[in-house]
Amino acid sequence: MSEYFGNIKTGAVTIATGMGITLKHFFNAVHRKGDAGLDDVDYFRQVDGLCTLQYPHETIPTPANARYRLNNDIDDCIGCGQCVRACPIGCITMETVKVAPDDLGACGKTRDGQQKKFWIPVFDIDVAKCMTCGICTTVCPTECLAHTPVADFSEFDRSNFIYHFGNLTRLEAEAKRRKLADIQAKAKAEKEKKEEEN
Amino acid sequence: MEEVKEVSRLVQESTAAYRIICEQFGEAVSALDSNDTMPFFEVLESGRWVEIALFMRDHAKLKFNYMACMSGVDYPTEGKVGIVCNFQSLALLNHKLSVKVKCDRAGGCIPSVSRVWHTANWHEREAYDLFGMIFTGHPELKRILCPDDWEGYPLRKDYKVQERYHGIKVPY
Amino acid sequence: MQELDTVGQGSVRVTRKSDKLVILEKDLATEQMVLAMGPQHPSTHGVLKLECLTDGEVITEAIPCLGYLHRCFEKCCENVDYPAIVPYTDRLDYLSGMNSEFAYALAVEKLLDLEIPRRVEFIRVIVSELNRIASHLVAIGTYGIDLGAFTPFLFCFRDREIILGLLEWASGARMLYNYIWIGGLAYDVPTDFLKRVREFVAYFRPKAVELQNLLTENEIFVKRTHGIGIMPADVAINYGWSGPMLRGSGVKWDLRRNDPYSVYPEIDFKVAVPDGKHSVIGDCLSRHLVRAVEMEESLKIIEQCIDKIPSPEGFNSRSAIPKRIRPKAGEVYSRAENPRGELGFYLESDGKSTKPVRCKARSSCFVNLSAMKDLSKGQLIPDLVAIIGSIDIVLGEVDR
Amino acid sequence: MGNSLNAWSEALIGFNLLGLPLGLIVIAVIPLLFIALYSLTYGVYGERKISAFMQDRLGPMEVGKWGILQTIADILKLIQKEDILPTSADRFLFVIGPGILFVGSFLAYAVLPFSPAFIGASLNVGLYYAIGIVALEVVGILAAGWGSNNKWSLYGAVRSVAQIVSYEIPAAIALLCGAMMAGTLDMQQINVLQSGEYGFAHFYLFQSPIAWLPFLIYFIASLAEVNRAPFDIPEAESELVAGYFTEYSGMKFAVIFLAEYGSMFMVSAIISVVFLGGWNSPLPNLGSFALNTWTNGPVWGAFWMISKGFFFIFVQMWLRWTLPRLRVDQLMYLCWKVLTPFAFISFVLTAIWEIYVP
Repeated sequence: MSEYFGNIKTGAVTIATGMGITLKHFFNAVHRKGDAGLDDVDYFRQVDGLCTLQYPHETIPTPANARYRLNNDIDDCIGCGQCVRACPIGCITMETVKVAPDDLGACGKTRDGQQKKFWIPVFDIDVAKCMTCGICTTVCPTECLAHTPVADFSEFDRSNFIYHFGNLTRLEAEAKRRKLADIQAKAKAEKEKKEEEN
Repeated sequence: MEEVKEVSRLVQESTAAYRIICEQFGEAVSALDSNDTMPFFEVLESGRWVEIALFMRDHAKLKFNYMACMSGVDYPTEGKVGIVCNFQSLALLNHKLSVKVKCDRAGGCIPSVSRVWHTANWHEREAYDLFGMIFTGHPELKRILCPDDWEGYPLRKDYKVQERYHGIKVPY
Repeated sequence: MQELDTVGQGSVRVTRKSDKLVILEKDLATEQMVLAMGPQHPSTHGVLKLECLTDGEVITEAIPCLGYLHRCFEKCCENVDYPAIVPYTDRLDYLSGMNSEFAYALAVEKLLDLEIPRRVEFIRVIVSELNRIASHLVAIGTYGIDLGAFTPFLFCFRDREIILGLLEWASGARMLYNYIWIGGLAYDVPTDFLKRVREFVAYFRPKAVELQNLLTENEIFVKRTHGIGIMPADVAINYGWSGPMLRGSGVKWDLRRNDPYSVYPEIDFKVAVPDGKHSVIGDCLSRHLVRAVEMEESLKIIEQCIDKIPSPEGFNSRSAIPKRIRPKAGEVYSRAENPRGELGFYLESDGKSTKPVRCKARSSCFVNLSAMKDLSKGQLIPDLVAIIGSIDIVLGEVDR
Repeated sequence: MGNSLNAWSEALIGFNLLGLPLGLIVIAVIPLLFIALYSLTYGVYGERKISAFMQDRLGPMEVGKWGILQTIADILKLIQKEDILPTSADRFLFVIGPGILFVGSFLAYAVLPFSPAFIGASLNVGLYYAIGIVALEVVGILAAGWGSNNKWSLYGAVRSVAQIVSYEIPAAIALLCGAMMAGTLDMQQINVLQSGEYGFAHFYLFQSPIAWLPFLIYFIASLAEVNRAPFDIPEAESELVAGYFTEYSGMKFAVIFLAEYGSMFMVSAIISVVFLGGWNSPLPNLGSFALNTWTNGPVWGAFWMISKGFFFIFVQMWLRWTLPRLRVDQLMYLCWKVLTPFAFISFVLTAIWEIYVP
């Protein structure tokens, strides 16, 4: 019998405690936690009150080192292809054309002064496949491939998720290829000629 | 320094445990591979595996009551598939030992120890699912992760994925 | 008084009245009903399917059907390099990615015999304990939902959100971190990180008390979980249970203590086991209480780690990472204490390739769930929900 | 006051247009409109906001200022939804189920005194009728659950029937205590008997030292009768997906929802009529501040009645967002082993109080 009344008593007391807690939160709803980022000094200043944000209008700031959308700065890319090999899921496709010797100037240099030796007609990243592991960015020698803190990049069409970073159009690439082939053929012919002469 | 001592203790304990098993079963088990990372022995007569398992679980100086893991492994060079079991005497003697049991790739059988350790039930189903060895005496040996009508055993080294599954293209 | 008993196959209900049998109901044919619970059911925590054979609301048998989230983790691992497996391990137990990475890194480091800088070890412990708290918050919160209490769930997620923010700050991602690398870390933690973690610990303590008052001590919650799904210790060990599940059955077994790795031997913490006063040992409530106490212990571990961590001067988080990871031929089975139990990795290397020959993840949920058939026998449907909730499964880890 | 009692409703009954008893229709439409409006505003939007604030969330914010128009958007969505009729369902029961449910919750509004001048039907057995008509909901739930031909629905329906039928006993006995104190079953009369210049002191809750017990018992039992948490086991979304309305969609679903909110207000109104003076102002006359007199009257009456009802609905929501759900057997334990004995005790004590204490 005492257990019976004890149960009723603990039931009533614990239910009242719980209701007290929810009521406290109900009245705390006049405060808002706000969208302070973790790097703000007073991140933990307001601990009570509403903690959600209205997403598109207010956002939690993403830290600068956040790894979300993959971006390639093609001006710095030397076309080494390490990222393609490193990617565990193969979401990067790359095609390169060797730069003809007289085009080296046109192809330019990277930011730290390294001569680029490849045209990159195709540098496609399928960000729908990308799992933002960041392995490609660690192998990149020029640090041109990087994850940006842009987290929200939804699309209506799946094909829009394939980001094209190539620095040549298809026609240009064809021209460069032909040019290279010509030069190579010429060089080969010259070499053969030389050999014949010898 | 401490790391090395720890590892050597592991090997010592495992060796001691192995000796007891070896005394009992002699020819049925291979010599202990006393490496630093995972000391193991192999059950050569796979037909006696359940007997060995029961002995390992119940012997007063072994008490391997806890099967931490059972992994199916493919050995294409030997033409075999097998299981690697990691045992520990949990909360009792705390020593560890690993056991390998192998069988032929084509239609090979390993006796099931799911009645010795309940946990082996699902591990064996998983090994069957992915490697295709038959566990004789298993209460319900059917696929667990793949669908029941899947073809082939995915974790074998020579596995070729099927083209279509119920009209769905498989390699996407 | 009247005495009821049943004759035959439940077809007639009779009562014995002073040596005379009186037929109460004829042709009372009862049939067992097969109830497919899941894969789309609110309380199977993902895509688990339970085939329940029910007699009224009583479950005669519940057979778990898995594989709806099978992503061939092990096959993937055989095709990528050792460091590239790390992001895949995040996706095993997606609620505690750090712990999974930690377990995997430990396994490969054991195979490579690597020496890890102390600061790396401490940071690893801090982030994985933070992740453990986050994971337990999800476990406790969703357990509340399973039992019908919605509010604690959102309180839990509010606090988990802060942890995810902290981990994002450190690693760059919120759930799938790829932070703990083989032999080191992707980056050192940000400058103010440890200070903010300390603030979080101070913030979280009163919130945990509030959660306890709101959910754990609630009489309805206690009544729903007390004495439900009891698992005796020896059966639990035989089933290969680990983590909070095993401790809930009263076995004082914690890999951080009993098979110590990293810097855990230097840290003082308590292995939580139920005392049997508030709950029956081995029931759902014990498992819940173990998780609640473990959060508190994790806070203590974090505090101690912040006190002991070496200074960042001259520290390079990638200094110990080998250029090319190609372990010598051999096998290793290494494990770590995950929020859900023992996460083990069995790795086999042939010594030639940079890819493992075999990489098996021994997932704790998979093993814990295998006892479902025994646990659910003769329980009511609401109790079945309570039991599934107390196992705290993550289907990503069960199906791999 | 006696003359003005039911004045509006009597006038409305006599209101004929072209031989049509338009007044009767108006009387029926008023509660219907009330249910619809209140469920839209307070029921849906209010519940969402209240639950959000209790859970540290913002709640609906997008549609209109502070999301006020959210329910309009919801209705538009519900209207557009396909009205799915499962092929294996029992068509008749499936369709009739929500209808019975709604009618069941709506019929009791006939005897609710909304103000000193308005009551749909001033029955002399009003309270008895109100208790009885609630039981009609069981039929609707059973029809919906059985007709859906879904195992979860069936579970929900069977649970619900067991629950509602059981909880009617403590609920009825608890109300009987109130009826005993009043000496009448006429809802309007019960209200009249609780009016007086000391405001709340005349309410039956404060009229006897044990009235809080039937009050509490009825409140708890009424939660179970309208399937609100912690007794929401017929719809228990974590166990039975959605219980008896798993298969419903579109407007049928909306009707079930409306019926739920309808009965929520109904039980809240009954408890405030029987124990808290219904349309009587709780404010006492303080000397020259005749607060009670100032705040009484037909319009004030409607205000007090509705705000008392809303207060109890708030408490229902508050409980819902605090507590876990009971199990079926615990629910029955609570009913038969706790509430029913205590209801009997309070019944006897009230009787003694009424007989021996003037």
